[in-house]
Amino acid sequence: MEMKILKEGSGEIFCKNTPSEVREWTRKNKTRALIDKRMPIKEAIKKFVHNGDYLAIGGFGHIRIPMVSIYEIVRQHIKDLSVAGHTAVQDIDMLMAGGCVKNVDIAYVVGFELRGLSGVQRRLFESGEVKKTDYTNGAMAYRLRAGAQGIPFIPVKVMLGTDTMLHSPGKVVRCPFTGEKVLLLPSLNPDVLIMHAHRADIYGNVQIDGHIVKDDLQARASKRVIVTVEEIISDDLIRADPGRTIIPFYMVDAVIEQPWGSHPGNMPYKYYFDHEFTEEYLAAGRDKDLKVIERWLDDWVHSFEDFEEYLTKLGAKRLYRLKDDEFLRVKNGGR
Amino acid sequence: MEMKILKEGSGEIFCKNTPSEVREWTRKNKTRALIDKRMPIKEAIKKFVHNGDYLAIGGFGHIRIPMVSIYEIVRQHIKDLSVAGHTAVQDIDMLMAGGCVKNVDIAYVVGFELRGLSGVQRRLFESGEVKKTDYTNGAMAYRLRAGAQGIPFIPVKVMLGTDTMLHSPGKVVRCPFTGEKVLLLPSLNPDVLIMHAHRADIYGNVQIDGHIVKDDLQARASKRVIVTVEEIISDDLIRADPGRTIIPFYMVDAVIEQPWGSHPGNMPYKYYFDHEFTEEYLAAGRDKDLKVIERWLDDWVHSFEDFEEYLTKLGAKRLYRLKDDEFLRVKNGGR
Amino acid sequence: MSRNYTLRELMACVAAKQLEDGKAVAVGTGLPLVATMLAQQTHAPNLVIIFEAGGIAPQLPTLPISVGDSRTIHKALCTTTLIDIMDTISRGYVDYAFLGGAQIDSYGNLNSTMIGDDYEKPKVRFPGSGGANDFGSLAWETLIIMDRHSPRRFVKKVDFITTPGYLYGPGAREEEGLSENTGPSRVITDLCLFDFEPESKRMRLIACHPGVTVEDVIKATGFEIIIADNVRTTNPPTEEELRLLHEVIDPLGFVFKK
Amino acid sequence: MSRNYTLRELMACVAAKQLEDGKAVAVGTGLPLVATMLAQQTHAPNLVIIFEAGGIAPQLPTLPISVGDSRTIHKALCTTTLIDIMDTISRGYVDYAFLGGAQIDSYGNLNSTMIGDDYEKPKVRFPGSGGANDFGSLAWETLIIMDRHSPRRFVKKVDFITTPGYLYGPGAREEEGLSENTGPSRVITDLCLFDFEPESKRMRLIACHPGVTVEDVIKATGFEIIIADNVRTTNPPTEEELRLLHEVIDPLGFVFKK
Repeated sequence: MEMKILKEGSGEIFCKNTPSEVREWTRKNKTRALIDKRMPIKEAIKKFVHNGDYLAIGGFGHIRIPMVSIYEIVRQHIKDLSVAGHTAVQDIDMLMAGGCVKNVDIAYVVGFELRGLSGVQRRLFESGEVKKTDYTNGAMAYRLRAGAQGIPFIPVKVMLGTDTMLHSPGKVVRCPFTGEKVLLLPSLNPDVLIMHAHRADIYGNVQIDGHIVKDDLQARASKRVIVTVEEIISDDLIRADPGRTIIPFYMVDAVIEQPWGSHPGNMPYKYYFDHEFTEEYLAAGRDKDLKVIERWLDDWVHSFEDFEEYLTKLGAKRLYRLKDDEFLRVKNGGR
Repeated sequence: MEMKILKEGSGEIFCKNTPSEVREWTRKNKTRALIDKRMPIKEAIKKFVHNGDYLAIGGFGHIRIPMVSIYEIVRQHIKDLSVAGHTAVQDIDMLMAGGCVKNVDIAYVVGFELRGLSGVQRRLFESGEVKKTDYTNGAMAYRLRAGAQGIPFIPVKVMLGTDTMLHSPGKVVRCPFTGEKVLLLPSLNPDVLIMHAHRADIYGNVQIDGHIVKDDLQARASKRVIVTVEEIISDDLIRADPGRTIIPFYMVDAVIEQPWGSHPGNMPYKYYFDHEFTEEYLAAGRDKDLKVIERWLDDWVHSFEDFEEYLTKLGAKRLYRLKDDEFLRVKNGGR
Repeated sequence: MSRNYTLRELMACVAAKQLEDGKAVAVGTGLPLVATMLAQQTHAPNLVIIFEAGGIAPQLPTLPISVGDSRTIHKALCTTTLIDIMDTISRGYVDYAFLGGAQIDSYGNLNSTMIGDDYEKPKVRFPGSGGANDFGSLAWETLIIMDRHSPRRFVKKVDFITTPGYLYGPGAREEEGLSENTGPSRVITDLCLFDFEPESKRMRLIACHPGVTVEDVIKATGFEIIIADNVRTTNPPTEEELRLLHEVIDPLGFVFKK
Repeated sequence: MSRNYTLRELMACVAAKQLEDGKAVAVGTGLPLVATMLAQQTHAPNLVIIFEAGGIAPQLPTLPISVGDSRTIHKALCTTTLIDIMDTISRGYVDYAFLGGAQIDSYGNLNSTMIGDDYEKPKVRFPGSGGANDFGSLAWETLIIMDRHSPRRFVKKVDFITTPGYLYGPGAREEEGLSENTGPSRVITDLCLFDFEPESKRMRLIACHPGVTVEDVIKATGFEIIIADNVRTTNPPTEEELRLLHEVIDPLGFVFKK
């Protein structure tokens, strides 16, 4: 008996890691001991993000995104990244503007939802300068689940019959139990995940408030994990409510405390979008004169030593307004 | 190109539901509206558990088990159940003693861990009276995950090379991406799940404290879901902390408030095992004279109208001692 | 012709009426979400809204500007993961998905990936599927909203099938492995309302907006459309609907620019 | 011969020494858990304990009587699901699994399913795999504890391979699709300590307990064993180890009956 491959897509698999290799790598390279994993973001990015890596990004494109890590990757001129464009918005746009990206697995990119399309990404994708393979948000999540489970492929019931499938690496077979057609997708084990969470202890036990989106799966599938948090808390607090631990410590390589670390993104229950900031950034990226976006990057990324300087430039008043927005308060009502 | 089936097990698939049928069934039979789902346990079991059903059970064999539902199934003499023996201890033992079970998917049964083997189950399995197919705890969980995802099979990297595999329905193939061998298992969509949780609102938004074990997956995979809880809380409290909702309302068919509903099991953060109760029960089941276990069932199940009478017979003092045990208090220290 | 409403407002009202009370809808943001919120404020208070990023049944205080932003989990009954939402749709719990796109063909196939014929160097690169293909593959009914109804958007053949409609005709979805009894059910445009003819699975005109003729629709559509026996005229928005749209749902004017 | 300790106590102490500090161990209850707790109390304070029901790195107040009971999540760093634990082992995070069984063969294959040759009507039906096959398939090293060392339990061919050891020899695990560089590393019995000879993947005697001879082990074993060049004698439990076992780890005498 056999399962015939009835149809298959032509999409390139950008992430070459197999679950077997990743498991072997994990054994040799990751400690299971409870050790203090705090370090400056500069060091974490230098140590754990390398040219040519396959990068996964936490949050949802402009919600709970690890902007402090994104800025640092741009600042360090890391090159030739492949990126999981698994709803990637402000995060991937900045990386592409900064010249860090070579390949993208696309589920959702280019768009800023209601704010329209990105000039930077259109330019790079339409010229073919950045390569791509198409998937869906569900498909990418299922690939990560396979990676987290340590299996090399997973059957799905999406993408079937479409060009999305034909531009993916998926293969259509019949289920050996029911006879129905399913699509097989290769698992995904990124080299490194950058993510931003509400809090963690120094060992890397991570809590997230609200929707998890895909950070749990990405942490489980990835080789290395860099977690920036709004706040570091004591492990006593973690132990008092262990059901809140979305990611256990042994998956995490670096913990960095950075309040406002998702700006200009929306950090649920903390601060809302900095709408004007993103509109200005988008406008710069849409300018036909490429110097405009370069100047923007100089002003907001390269000229700073670190994220503190960025926050200082934004100013406390502006940041606190984003808290008001988050909590639906009348603007400046009580201040 | 093809994926050849290299080896396959001979185990029977007891649950005949396919994800496609179950999805169709869900569309027609389950409401998505927020409606009050409270009802007496008697009615819930009558309405949602039928002779011949495939039954999944929440918790972990003697931890957070839905004993109030188990007792009611025995009381109503429901017959010919197939049961997911996915670490099943006190729960399945009572059902088998009560004559309710025909087939079992075995991952872990017969044993009461440190307390030794069950006389009831040994008798029924060794005589061949109850049929079985062997799996592992991981394998059963993966089958449920496939059922929850709505795909008909899932690849796993366990059971390979063993007799456990040969007595399952698994099929060995090579991954079309990496060439490595994996085992394909059929998905599992139980007819009905009975589970016990810490709390829920009247709509069936369920919270569990501590480890979830497999209740989340089982609820997602099953057609019907009966949830008994220690406490019903307002939906305002659910909405205040939505990350705590392990199972959303539309998966749930019945909500029953029943404090102590897991007795003699251990309800984490509420009460510990009633060790003596289980030892007495086990001794009755091990007696060669089958009248002994029948008498036990008469005394503790059939003679009661409902669970309240059972609790009354146990008495408050005994129950409160189990709270002391749970919290590691010195016995009767302050009372 | 003078009207006291815009076409986008009309589309929102027409779209809202497609949603039955007590059902579940998976929705992005923009006009589809406005329509969903309007349905909840009018005839469908018990409509369950599900967001792909993980928000289930929130009490939306105002229009979210992203399908994952804080508003989508405001006083939600459950916050979970993207994959859990996909699984939920796959398991049959979601009645409606609400989608749009850059191009659509007569079978309701949607393109939100690219314009052009060279995948490597498209004329315009759009976002891609996001969750659209997942929703359109797995949800029971797909409702489609397309503004700027024109032959450039309503085309014989889309440049790229991002999300499956009825693909190439009756039985095609099932043949390709998609779940049975699924597919697009309505297309709401700024000119009219389509359903799909059961036999051919092709788009069928069932109502024109006030002031729009069947001829207008034919001219604006790049493929041959089926015309129902009785083409109705859609109801214009009521005063109350307009009030809800502007005062309650989109007070900041994100969708209905002020 | 008079000793101030029991063989079970000795086994716990010998087993504890197999666990390196800073590693992760997936463990059931009973003697393996006692050994793990002892390791944590002595040379391996930074040993991470993981329970299959979902408890990660608890501060165990006393010996749990089930692998899922409240004690296994007492002040844990994370409480999660069974499948998440299986995934974690599969991803390579778990160094040791601790198993036992009713029968074992020279390749370390374990039987915890049945005695007899008729699957439908076994002489004795045991619990089955539980998580044992998963652990033994996925963890890097499998440590096995077998008490009542006798030819009935150490057999040429187990009645049922529940959990894979080295199956039928070198390369067999990989041939069948199991992950590379995995398999049983130690067998601790009430007579002795085995490892597995790298070339043949067969059990090899490396140490006898005090008072036990190589001949005793040979007699008690139903298959031919390989004997290491230097068979050591295991260290008897220290006073401190015995105190920890009885006062701290198992004060209620669940494993060490009083």
